[in-house]
Amino acid sequence: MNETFEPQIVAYCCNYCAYAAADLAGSMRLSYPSNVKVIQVPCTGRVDILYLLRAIEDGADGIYVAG
Amino acid sequence: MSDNGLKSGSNLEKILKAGHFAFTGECGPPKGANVEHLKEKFEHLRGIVDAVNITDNQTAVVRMSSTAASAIMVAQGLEPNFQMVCRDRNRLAIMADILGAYSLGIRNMLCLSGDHQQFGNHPEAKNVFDIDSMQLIALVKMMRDEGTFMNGEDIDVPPKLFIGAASNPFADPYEFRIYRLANKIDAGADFIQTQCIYNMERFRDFMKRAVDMGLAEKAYILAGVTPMKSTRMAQYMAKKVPGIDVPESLIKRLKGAVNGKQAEEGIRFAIEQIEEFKEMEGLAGVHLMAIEWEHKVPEIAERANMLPRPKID
Amino acid sequence: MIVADRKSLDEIQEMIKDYKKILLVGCKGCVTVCNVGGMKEVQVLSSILKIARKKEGRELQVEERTIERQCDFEYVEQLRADCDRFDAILSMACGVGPQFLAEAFPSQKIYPALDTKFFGGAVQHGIWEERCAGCGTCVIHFYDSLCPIARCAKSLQHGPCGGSANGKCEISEDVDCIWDIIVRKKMEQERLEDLRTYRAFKDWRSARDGGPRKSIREELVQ
Amino acid sequence: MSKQAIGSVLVVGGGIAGIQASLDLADSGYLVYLVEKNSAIGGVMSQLDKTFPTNDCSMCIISPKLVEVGRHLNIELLTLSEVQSISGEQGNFEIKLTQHPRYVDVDKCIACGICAEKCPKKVLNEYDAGLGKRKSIYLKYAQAVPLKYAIDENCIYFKKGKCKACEKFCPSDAINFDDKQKELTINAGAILIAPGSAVYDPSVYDTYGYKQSPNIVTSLEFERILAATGPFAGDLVRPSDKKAPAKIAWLQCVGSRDINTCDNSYCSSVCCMYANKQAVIAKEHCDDPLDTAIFFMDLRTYGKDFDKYNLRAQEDHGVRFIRSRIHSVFPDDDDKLRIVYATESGKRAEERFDMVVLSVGLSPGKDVAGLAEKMGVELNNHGFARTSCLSPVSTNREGIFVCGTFQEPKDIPHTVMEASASAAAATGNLSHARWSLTRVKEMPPEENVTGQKPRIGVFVCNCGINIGGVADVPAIRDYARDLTHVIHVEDNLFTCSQDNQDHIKQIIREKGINRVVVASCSPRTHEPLFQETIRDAGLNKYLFEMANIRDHNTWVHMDNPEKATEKAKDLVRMAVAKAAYSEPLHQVSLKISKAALVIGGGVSGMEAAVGIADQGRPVYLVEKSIELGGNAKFLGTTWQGEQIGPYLEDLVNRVKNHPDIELFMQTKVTGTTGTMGNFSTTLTSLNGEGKEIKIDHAVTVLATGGREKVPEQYLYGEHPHVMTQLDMDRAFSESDERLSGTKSVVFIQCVGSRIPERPYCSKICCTHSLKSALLLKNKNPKMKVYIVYRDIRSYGFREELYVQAREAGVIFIRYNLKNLPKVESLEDDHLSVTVTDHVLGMPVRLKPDLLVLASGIVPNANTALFEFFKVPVNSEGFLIEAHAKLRPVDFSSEGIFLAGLAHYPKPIEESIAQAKAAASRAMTILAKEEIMVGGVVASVEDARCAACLTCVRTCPYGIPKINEDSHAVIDSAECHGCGMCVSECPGKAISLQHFTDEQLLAKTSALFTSGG
Repeated sequence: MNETFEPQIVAYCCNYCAYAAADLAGSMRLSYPSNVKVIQVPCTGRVDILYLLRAIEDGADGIYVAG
Repeated sequence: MSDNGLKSGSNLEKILKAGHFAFTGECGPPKGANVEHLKEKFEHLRGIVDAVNITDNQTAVVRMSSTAASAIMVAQGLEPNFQMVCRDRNRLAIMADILGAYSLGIRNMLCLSGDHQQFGNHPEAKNVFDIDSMQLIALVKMMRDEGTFMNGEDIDVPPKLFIGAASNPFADPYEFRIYRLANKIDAGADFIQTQCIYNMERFRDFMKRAVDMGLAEKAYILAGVTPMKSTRMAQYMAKKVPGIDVPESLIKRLKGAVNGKQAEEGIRFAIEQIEEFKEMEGLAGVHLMAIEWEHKVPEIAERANMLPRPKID
Repeated sequence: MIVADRKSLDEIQEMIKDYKKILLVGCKGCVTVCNVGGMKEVQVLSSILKIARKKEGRELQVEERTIERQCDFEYVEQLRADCDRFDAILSMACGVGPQFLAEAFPSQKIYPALDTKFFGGAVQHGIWEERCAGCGTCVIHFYDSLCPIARCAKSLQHGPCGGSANGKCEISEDVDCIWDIIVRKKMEQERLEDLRTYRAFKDWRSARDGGPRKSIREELVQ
Repeated sequence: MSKQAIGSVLVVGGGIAGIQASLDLADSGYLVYLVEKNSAIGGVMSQLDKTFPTNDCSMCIISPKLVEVGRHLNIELLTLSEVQSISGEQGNFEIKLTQHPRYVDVDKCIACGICAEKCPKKVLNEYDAGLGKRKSIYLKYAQAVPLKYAIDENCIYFKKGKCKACEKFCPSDAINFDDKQKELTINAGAILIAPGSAVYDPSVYDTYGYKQSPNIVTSLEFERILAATGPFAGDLVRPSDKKAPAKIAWLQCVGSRDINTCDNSYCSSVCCMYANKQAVIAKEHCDDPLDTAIFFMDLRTYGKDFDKYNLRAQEDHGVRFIRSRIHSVFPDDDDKLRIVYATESGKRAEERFDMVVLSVGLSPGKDVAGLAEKMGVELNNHGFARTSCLSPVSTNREGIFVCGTFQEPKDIPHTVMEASASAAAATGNLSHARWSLTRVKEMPPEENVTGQKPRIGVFVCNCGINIGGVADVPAIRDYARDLTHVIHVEDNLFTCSQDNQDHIKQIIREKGINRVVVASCSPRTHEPLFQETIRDAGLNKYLFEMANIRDHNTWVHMDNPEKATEKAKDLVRMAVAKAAYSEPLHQVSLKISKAALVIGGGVSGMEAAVGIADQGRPVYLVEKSIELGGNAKFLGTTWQGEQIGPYLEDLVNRVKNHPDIELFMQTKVTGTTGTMGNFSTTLTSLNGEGKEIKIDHAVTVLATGGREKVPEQYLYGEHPHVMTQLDMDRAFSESDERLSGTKSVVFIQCVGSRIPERPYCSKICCTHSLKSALLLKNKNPKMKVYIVYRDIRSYGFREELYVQAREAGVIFIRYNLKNLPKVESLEDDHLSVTVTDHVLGMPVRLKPDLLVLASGIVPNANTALFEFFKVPVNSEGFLIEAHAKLRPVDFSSEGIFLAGLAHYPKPIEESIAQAKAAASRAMTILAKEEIMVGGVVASVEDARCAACLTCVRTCPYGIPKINEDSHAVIDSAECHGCGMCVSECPGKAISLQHFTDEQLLAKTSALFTSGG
C-alpha cells in the first residue's frame, strides 16, 4: 500500500437511522472522505452477507453496515 | 452359593456377615509402573481396613490397570476391592477381565459406570458404555450365580465375587436416588459404598428411607467419608465436583479453624461422622476415601475407635 | 433432520488448492433447512473461496448449483452434463452427498465442504440439538420418548449417574441431563415405577457396531 | 347536533402530543388543522438527545412522525399561527387564527441554507436552549417540518431598513419581505389543545448560582450539550472552557415539590428518569471515567422498565445516588462548584463538581393561561388544564379536549397515549361527518412497462449552487448519457421546482421513458415528490430511483470539487444500474371487516369498547368472569376524590345497552387466525356445554388486566388485622369492625414490588396509601398513622396528598431492601412492626391495631391468549408494546392494541386514557372500508422454499407462516418490508420488491465498474 492508496468503501445504511444520519452530516456540512458511497437499504436486516462478499469480490476495500 | 454360606468368601463379606461394622479404604494405582510406591501405600492400610478399593482409571485419568494393582495387593496379603468401570471396555473385555481378576485371587468387585472421559487426560477418546453399571452388576451376578456368560453359555469355574455398587445420595434428582439404589440391590449388589458424605442432614433422611424400604436388610450399606484437607478443597468440591453436596456450615467451620489447623478440623469432622455412622440405623460400615492421604488413615481409624479390626477365619 | 456444520475455510481451501475450476453443489434437503448447505450458503462459500484465492494472487472459477437432494441418484444425475467441465466437485450436502456424487461420477474428484454431525432439530433459530443416535432399535418408549442412548453422555439405560446436578450433565453446564428430565417427567405423571424395571443388555448389532447397515423393504423392491 | 357536525378537528400545538393526535385523526377520516406557533413542529421532544428507558435517539424516532405530518393529505399544517378566538359549540366551532409572516415563500425555499450563511445577524438559538447562536433567518433544526426557513423579528432589515443579504443570495428567489400577517377563519367539529408546558426557570432561585456560573446548566441545556446537533456537536464539555468535565452533579426537584420559594408544589414526574438517563448517556460520551452524582429526595422511577433502568444506572454504570435535597451551589474561584449536603446518617458532607445540572421541572406554558381563557377552558390551581380522573382528556367545555403536559406533567409515552385518547374522545360525536372533508388525489391510469427494455431518463439537479457550486454538473450529466439504458439526460437549476415537475412529465411522455433517475438530494425528503410526478405521468412510482449527490456528496466534500464530481458520477451510475432492474409494484386493496374485538371487561376493556362503538363500529366485548368491572369494583374514589362507583355503574350500563356492543360474558378466546383487517376468532362459552362461536373482526384490543398480588409475607392471611389496600378499601365501604376503635395503623409500601423477582414499581400504591391514610386521619385525627416506605412516589399533582398527609401528622419511616420491616404477632396477638428509622438509625417498634400492605400489581396470566395473537410479554408477564416511547398502545403486529393493567400497573385515570387511545388507534383501521397492501414487501418463490422456518423464526414481526402446501407465505398486508427474511433465507426463495438481490448487487457492482 502506498501513500496514494484510495480505498473504496461501500456503506449500507438503514433508511431509518444511518441513512438519515448521513443526510444530517450533509445538513451540518460535516466533512468526510469522498471514498465512502452510501447504499440505502430498508433495514440493515436486508443486508445479506452475500452483498458484503460480492462487494469485496468486486473490489471494495471496506464495507460499512450502519443501522 | 458356596458351602460355607458365603458368596465369595472375601474378608469383607465375612466381616459384614458376622455383623461387624466394616471399614474399607481406598487406593489409586500409580500413573506408571512404580510397583514399589504402590506397595508403600498399601502398607499404610495393612491391618487398618478390611478391604481396599483399587480404582479403575479414576476420573478417566490413565493409570496402572485396577486388575494388576489388585493382584499386586493380593500378593502383598491385603484384600482389594477391585473397581471396574463401563467406560473403557465392551462386554467381551468386561467378562474376560472379571474372569482374570478372579483367577488372580480377587474376591470383591465394585461395579461402576465411570466418569465421562471429558474429565480425564484423554478427552479425545471414544467411550464404550456397551452396558451400564446396573447391567454390570447383573452380569457379575449372572456369571457368579448362574455360572453363565451373558449369552447363556456355561462358564468353566465361575467367578465367585462379592458384588459392590456405588450410590450417590446427593446427586440430582434427589427424590429418585433411593430408587436407583433399590434397583442396584435388585440387580444383585451385595454391598453398597456411598459417595462421600458432608451433608449429614440429607444423608440421615436418605438412610431413613433406605431402612423404610427394607434396603438395609437386602444389602450392606457403607457410608463414604473423605476428610477435608483444607477450606479450598471444600470450596472446590462444593462448586466443581458434580454430585457432591458440601454445606456452607462445614465450609464456615473449616474457615473458622486457626490457620494451619484446617486439616485437623477436617479430620475431626470425619471422626464425628464415623462416630455417628456407627450408631445410624441401616449402616454396615464406613468407606474411607482419603484421597492421596493414605498415611492419615491409621490415625483416623485410631481416633474413630475403629481399631483393632476383627479377624474372622 | 441431519445437522451439519461447514468445515473451516482453511480445510476446504487445502482440499481444493490444486484446482482452478470447481463445481460447488448445494442440497435442498436437510442442509438447506439447517442453514448450512442451501443455495444461499453455496453463494456465500463460492464468494469466500474466490476472495480467498484472489488474496493468494490466483484465480478460482466456481460454478454454483443447488440440487433437490444429493442422496438420490436421479437428482445427482442432473449434474452429469456439466460435471466434466470441472477440476473437482465440492459438495455442501451431508456425508451422504459426496458419496453419491463419487459413485455417480467415478472419474471426478469429489470433496465434502461440511462436517456432518447428528440427527436432530432446531430448538431455536441457530441452535440445533441431537435427538437420535440412529441405533437401529428404538427404546424410547421406555423413557417417555426421551432417548438416553443419544442424549446421555454415557448412553445409560439406567440413569441418572451420580454426576447429574441441577438438571445438568456432569460433562458440561450447557448439556441437559436427559435422565433428570426423564425422572422428573415420570414423577410428574406418577409413573416412577417404570424406572424400577431392569432393562436388558442392548443389542448393538442394529447400530453401526453391526457393520454398514441397509434397509430393504421387499414390497418396494422391483 | 351531531347531524350538522363538521368533519374537521383543530389541534393546537405541534409537539409530540399534537402530532400524534393529528395523525390519528387524519388517518381515521377527519381533516385536521394543526396550529403551531413556531416555525416548525416537533416541540420539546425534538430538542432531546436520547429518551428513556430505551435510550433511543429522540430525533430518530420523532422524525418519521414529523415527515408523516408534513406529507399527510388531510393535515393542514399552520405554522407561526395562533388562535385568536373561538365561537360556536361542540360539533361546529368557528376559530379565528392569526398567521404571522414567515418572509420566506415555502413553495420556493429549498432549505439550502445559503441565506443563513450570509445573514449577518446572530441571535440566541432557542432550539439549543440558548446555549448556541443562530441567524435571524433560520431553520429551527435540520430535520424541521416544514423544512423551510423563516425570518425573525431581529432581522437587520426590519430594524434598520437595509441589508437583505438573504434575498440577494437566495438561489430560488424565495425571500419575500412583503409577506404580511394573515387572519384566517376555520371551522372544526372539535378542538384539541396540546400546547405543552414550559421549562421551569431556575434563575428565580439565586442560591443555585444558575446565573453565576456557565457550568451550572438546566437539564434541557444539558440535553442540547449531549446532542450531536447541539452547540458542541455532541462533545460533552463545560460551557466555560469547553473542557471535558470529570465530575457532574444533578440536583433534582429544581422548581418542583417546593412550597416555599416558588409556586410549583407538584412533582414534575419526568425529572428522576431524565436525570438517570442523562447520567448514563453522559458517561457514554466520555473517554475518561466520568463521576456522576444525582442528589434527590425520593427516586420516582415509577414507569415501565424505569426501575430496571435505575438499577442498571447504579450497578452497571456506577451512577451515584445521594438522598439529599440541595438548596445551594457555591461556585469556587477555580471554576469548581461546591455542594454541601447531609448524608443519610445526617452528617455534613461536601463535594466539588465540574458541572452541575439543575433538573428543572415543568411549569405551565407562558401563553396557556391566555389560550385557556380564549377557549373557555378552566385551569387548576397549578395553572394546568383541569380534568377529572374519570374523563382525563375532557375539559370543562364540551367539544374541547386536552392532552399532554398541559394536562399534567408527564413523560412522552403517557403524552402519546393521551394524544390518541383525546383524538378518540374528540371524534365521539363527529362520526357522521367522517370522510366528509378529507381529500383524495386523482391519478391517471398506469402504463404497462412489463417486458419493455429499460429506457432511463436522468435528471441532474444543480440545487442552485448547492450541487452545481461544488461539482461539475454538466460533466455529470454528460457522463450519464453514456450509461447503459440511458436515453435522456438533462440538468436543472432545481429539479424539484414546480415547473420542472411538469417538464419531467412532458419528457417522460415524449421520449417514452420508463425508468427515472433524479440525481439531487435525499430520497428521505424528496422521493415522494418525484414519485408523485412520474405517477402523474403514468409511470408506476417504483420505477423511480434517486442519487443523493447533495447531502452525501457536495455538502460533505465542498473542499474537493473534483472528487465530488467523480463521486457524483459513481452515485449516478449506481442509481442507473439499480433502476434498470426496477419493476412496477402494485398495491391492492383488501376489504376489511367493520368490527372490533375487545378482550377484558374491566374499565379498560369497557372504555375501549364504548370508544369504538361510539364511532359507529360494532364491538364484540369478551369477559371471562360473570361480572363486568374488574378491579374498579373494589375501588372507592380516585386520588382526586371522584366516586368510582357511580362512574362504573354508568359505564356498565352503557356497555350493556349500546346497540353496537355485543357482550360475551363467561367466555374466553380459544383460537384466532387472520391478520389486520380480517381476523377470525373463536369464542368459547365457559358456561354449561362450552358453546363455540366464530366472529370476524378487523382489530383486537387486549385489556386483560392485572390484580393486586396476594402478599406472601408480613403475616398476611395469618393475622386477621393484616390487610391489603383493597381489603382496606372494602373495610371502609363496609364499615368493617376492624376499623372501629383503631388507634394506630401502619402501612408498608412496596410489598412484592421493586424486589429482584419483580423489579418494577406498581405505581399506584403510594398514592393509594396516602389517600387511605388521609381518610383514617379524617375519621380520627388522633389516630397514629405510619407509612413505612422506600420512596414516596406521589408523582404529578398527587404530591398534594403527600403534603396533606404530612400536615395531618402521618409519620413516614423509610426502609430499604437490606433492612426490611419485621412483622410479628405478639403473645397477646397484637401486631408488632419493627423498622429501622433512617434518621435515628435505631430500630423502632410499632404496635399497630392494623397493618396495611401496599401489595404490588401483577398481570393476569393469559399465556394461551397471548400466544394466539402472538403478542410478546416481558419477564414479569406484562404485554410489550410496539415501542415504549411512541407506540404505547400498539403491538408490533398490526391491528392489535392494548390497554390497562395488562400493559403495566397504572391508576384508573391512565387506564381510561389508554383505553380511549386504543380505541383511537383501532379507528385508524376501522374507519376504512379497505386497506392497501403490497408495495415494498417480501414475496416467496414456492418452488425454492424448503419450509425450513428460517423466515418464521427471524422475522422481527412474526409475519411469515408455513402454509398447508408446505411453503412459506408472507402476508403482504402485514409485511413491514425490512427484508430480514430475504437475507436469511437459506434457499434464496424470498425476495424483497424494490430491494431485490439483483438490484442491490447491481448497484454495488456498478460502483466498481466504471463506464456504461
